[in-house]
Amino acid sequence: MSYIDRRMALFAVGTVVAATVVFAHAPVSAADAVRIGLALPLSGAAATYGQDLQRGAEYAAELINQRGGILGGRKLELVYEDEKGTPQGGVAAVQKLMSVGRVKAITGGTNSSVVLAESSVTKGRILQVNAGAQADAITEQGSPWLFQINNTVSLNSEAFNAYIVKTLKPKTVAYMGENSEFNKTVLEKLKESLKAAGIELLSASTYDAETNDFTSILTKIKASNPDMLYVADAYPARAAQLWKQVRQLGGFPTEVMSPGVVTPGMLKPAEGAMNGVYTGEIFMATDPGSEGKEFIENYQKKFNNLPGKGELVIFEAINLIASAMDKAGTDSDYGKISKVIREGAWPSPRGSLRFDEKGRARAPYFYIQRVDNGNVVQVERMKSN
Amino acid sequence: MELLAQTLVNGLVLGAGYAVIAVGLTLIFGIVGIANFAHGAFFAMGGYACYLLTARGLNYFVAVPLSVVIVAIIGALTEWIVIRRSLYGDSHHGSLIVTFALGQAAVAGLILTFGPDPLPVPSPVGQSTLRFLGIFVTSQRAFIFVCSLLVLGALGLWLRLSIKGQQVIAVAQNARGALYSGIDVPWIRAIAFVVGVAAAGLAGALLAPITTIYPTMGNGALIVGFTVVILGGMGSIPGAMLGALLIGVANALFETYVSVSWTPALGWGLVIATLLFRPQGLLGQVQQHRH
Amino acid sequence: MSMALDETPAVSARDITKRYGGVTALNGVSLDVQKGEIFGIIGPNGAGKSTLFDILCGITEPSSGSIRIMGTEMRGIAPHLIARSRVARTFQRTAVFAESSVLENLLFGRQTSFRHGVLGRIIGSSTYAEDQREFQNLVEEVLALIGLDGERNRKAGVLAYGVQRRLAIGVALMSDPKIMFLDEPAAGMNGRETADFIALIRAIAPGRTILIVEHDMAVIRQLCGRALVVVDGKPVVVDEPHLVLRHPEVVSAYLGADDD
Amino acid sequence: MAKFSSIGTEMAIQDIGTVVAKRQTSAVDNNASGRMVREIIYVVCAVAGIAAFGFSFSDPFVVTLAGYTCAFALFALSINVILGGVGEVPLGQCLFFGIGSYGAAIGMGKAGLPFEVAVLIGLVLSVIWAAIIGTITLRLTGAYFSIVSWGLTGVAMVAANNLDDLTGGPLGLFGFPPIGIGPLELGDPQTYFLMTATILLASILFLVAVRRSPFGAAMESVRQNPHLARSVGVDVARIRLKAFMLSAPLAALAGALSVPYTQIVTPEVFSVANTVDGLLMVLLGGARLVIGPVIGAAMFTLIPQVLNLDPNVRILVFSSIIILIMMFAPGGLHQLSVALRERFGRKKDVDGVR
Repeated sequence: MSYIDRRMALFAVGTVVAATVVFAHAPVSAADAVRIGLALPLSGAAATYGQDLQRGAEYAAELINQRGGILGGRKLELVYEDEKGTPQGGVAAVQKLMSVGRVKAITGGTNSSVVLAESSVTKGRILQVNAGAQADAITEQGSPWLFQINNTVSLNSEAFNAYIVKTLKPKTVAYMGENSEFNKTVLEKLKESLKAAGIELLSASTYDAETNDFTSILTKIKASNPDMLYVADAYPARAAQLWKQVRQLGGFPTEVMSPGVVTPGMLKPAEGAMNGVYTGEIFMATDPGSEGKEFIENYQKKFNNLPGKGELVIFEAINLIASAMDKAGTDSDYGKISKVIREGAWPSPRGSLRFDEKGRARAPYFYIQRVDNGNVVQVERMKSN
Repeated sequence: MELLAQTLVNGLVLGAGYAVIAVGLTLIFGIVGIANFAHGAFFAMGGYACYLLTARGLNYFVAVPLSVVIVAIIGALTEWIVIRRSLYGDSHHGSLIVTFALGQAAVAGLILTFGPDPLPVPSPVGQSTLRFLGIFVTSQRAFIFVCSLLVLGALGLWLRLSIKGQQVIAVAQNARGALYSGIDVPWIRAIAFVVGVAAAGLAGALLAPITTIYPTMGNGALIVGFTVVILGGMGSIPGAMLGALLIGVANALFETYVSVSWTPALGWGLVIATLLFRPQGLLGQVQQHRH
Repeated sequence: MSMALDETPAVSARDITKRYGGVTALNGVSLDVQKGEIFGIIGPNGAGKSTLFDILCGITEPSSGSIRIMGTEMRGIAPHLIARSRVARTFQRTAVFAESSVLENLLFGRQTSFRHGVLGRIIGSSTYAEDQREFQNLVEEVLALIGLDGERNRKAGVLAYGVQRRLAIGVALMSDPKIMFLDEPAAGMNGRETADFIALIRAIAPGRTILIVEHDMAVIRQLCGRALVVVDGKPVVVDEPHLVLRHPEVVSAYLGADDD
Repeated sequence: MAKFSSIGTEMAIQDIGTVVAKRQTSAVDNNASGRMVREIIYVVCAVAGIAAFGFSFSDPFVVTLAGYTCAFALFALSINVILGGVGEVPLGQCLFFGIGSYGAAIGMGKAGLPFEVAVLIGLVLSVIWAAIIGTITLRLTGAYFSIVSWGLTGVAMVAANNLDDLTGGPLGLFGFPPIGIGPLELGDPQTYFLMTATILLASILFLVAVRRSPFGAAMESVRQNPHLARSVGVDVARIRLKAFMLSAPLAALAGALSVPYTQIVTPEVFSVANTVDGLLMVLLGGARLVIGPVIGAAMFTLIPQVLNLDPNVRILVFSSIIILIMMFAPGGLHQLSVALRERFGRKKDVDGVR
């Protein structure tokens, strides 16, 4: 091999060695601490979500450790790994957390594809609590040590659609939404509920992520003039754009947005175009129930702004892991921990959470909201089941 | 009937926007002889320049021309520092890789500076719409349509009437011949490149209020640009305009009457058809494999 | 052009015309080159000599006119097929495969007559061995001819310009061509190199027909039996070089063209 | 005979990037045999290295990552068949990567075929598509080929998003039965690494053989100078097409081998980001060497892991490096070394002449 090539080969080998060395000697502080691994998108497109979750997790761990930790005084230690918002990243992150980070449980999760990839690694090997990702598929196969904090898409849709057919009572509906992993479920659920209530779905238009001009779609929908427009899009700026274009066309009698996606980041760029739009959510920081008050106040004191849903669900995830381990009296007998989780009822800022056999928690309350000059206001607080 | 008319209007307005992007692309291909994969990045820069200026409280109508100037300057620097070296280097595909890498780097840079999330660009004519005989066009789109026509017209006149324009055409037709007849070909190429990317920047600034701006906004523009350019004929400016209108209308019709989700595939369907039955494009000359 | 009617000419073109858009690069050029002849094509820069060459060996399609090589019509036949019918061509620029060694260049010149494939190469089949043997003999012969025996492992790109020119001829020779098109083969050679080159052409001439586009009149005078003059894409005169060069139009054309 | 074989080796050695310009022909014979020996030694070392790494490291994270790197290096190799082989830029190569992934996923998940059969189907499909796309685009200028193949990956992504029944839609395909080839269980990190690494090594050796064959010579001549190649009888368009059809199954294989690692196949496999990564690997390692892309892949995967780079920083840095390389050393880092050696060599000649 020529001089330079040999150098490059050596360099490559060198990096391998360096890498392994780095991984092998990962710092182990507080040997007795219970290490919990968080695979979060700390870089890439979803980095902002990752930072929200990190804040929420830190807060939860801090409170628990103030209370003296778990399992007789053992502190919680959070270990972060960047999952970069891609399945490959997720797999690498989880494996690194398990083998190098030597964590006792895995949590995190914002993107369903990523969590699905991760769950294939954790399945049968470690406890995983998916805080944010919503796809039903994640818990569909029902892996025994996998739990879900946030409502799945279908749970959200069922709650919200009930309100549509019982209260809003449109005669005809037109649907439009991004062709995304969970909008498919949203659309299926919508079809079911409307069919059951004898409401006609005039058209369902899905567009891909690159779309930002909705004139043609809206022109078409406008021509069929429905009582209600149902929009499903989780992407703040694009949704804002979409609603502006709806306004420019004069709008529709009733307008709703798929539940769980309306955020300040969407309302601000919409510049008032979303006023009057109905939506639903599992939690309302501006109007929490009695259970949430304390959490909200303390959180506001500490960070002087309201917690988002991301902060909330990861907060609940960390608490669930900690108190379940504490109650089960073990940090590694996952069969036992999982059994405890399934049997117990777990207090949270949203009220007490219960997990079904698939490991899903159903939000204790579901909030119907309407956008009113740039902010969401509560229309109704529905108790689940 | 009204739906059809409305759809056609939407398509034409859409196409006018595409035309500005595609003309820049085809100009660069025809004169400089490279497929500029960084075109989308310059489109995005136009958008972001406009955002920064309007965020400083500048009026949108002032911000647009300024954004174009900014993009033109960036383009000039790029040409001077990178393009001519990589283009006149001995590797024929160098320019392609370099522009591609430039585009990737620029997008990554935008993400790192402005974050991945889209940002709104307010337009003074924001919400208002114009209506005539039941057909409506939002004021911003009307503005885009007019601007495109003006710019393309001006470009056409420049090429026809000015001396530089004539030289550009000469280089496009036969670079060596132009060189023999004493035209400063590298200089002409530089001009063509700058004009081309400036056009992309203009398109970005014009569309920003409609689409909001985000780092990868250029990808869509680049894809549309290439489909239009191949359809119209690489290097042919009239071809680019024709292709833009065709694809604009085709997309609108397809979205309204067939399927929204498959629309992105439509352009490439047209391209494949073109390459099969008329490889030189609608108004282009035959391209032989030369290096 | 009415010599040797009994024989079909090696190369014969009938009023070739080529237009690019508005520009007419070639206008009604005809020529007949007899087997075994060394035929020159001269004219000032941009007169269309190279275009004519490209058309004669099929790289460019003429707007009108016909080309026959060894009596068969060549229009519409792919250039690589023409090349395989033992017609070779060298280029003005990019004369050799600069990144490869002299031997590799000659190998590239021979490649299309190899019969072994990837598998044959891996298992070292008998056809592979044959191909090797043939190539081996030919390569030594050619190396001797072009006088690059000692340079066989040098990279072509680093060779002196004149040497590259000789290598280019060597690459062409590897397919043992019957007809050779040499596009300004002596361009940029110094006196000594030019002399060597002329000797080389004389050495390979027997049994071949050679067409040369050349600026250097000395080369044309010493090598060619006849020469065609092209000015502004139009044929001016075909005759023996020394006569051609006295032709008034040629003189004026050259005086006009030499200041570029 | 002996002399000739030296030519074969001469080319081969250049493939492996170790052309040492010889000065006298007398040196040829022993050099040749010497090189043969050295090459065999390289292969033996490679095998030993793979085995050593595969068996000594048990840490699943490191080992699977290494395995995935091998799979992706295979993808880089396929890109280099086009880029370093015939000098075109395959911006749409992730199309075949995706076809391989989806082929494996659909074959296993939907059709319940064994992994190897599913992979095989994927490879065949990739070749067919390469034939179609190549025939349409490769007779035109390089730009057309790059643009259209790139554009078609977008179409593939739309298709993957919308053909739910086949592709599982936006969420993709997941929840596969345990993936294995015969008795070998690819779920096990070490097996996975040994499998991918072996396939990678085999592919490298195959590509070396290809480069030494007449087809390899044809590709090289087309890359260096299509005009001249045509004038010596090479059917340029056909060679380009064949190279493209050779590269496609390699990419598909890489895609299929990445499935046991990612455990999910989403429309994102068609994202241009994949192609970009592959291209950067090739250009970093040097397009002129067969092993260049592998070196590139190692650097490209491990450096970010060690430094924990933000993907955007990574793209920014590596793209800039590429631009510099293309501006000053289009042949990649390898070209620099060659350039150095030549400068050194040329001096010698001058002295020799005087």
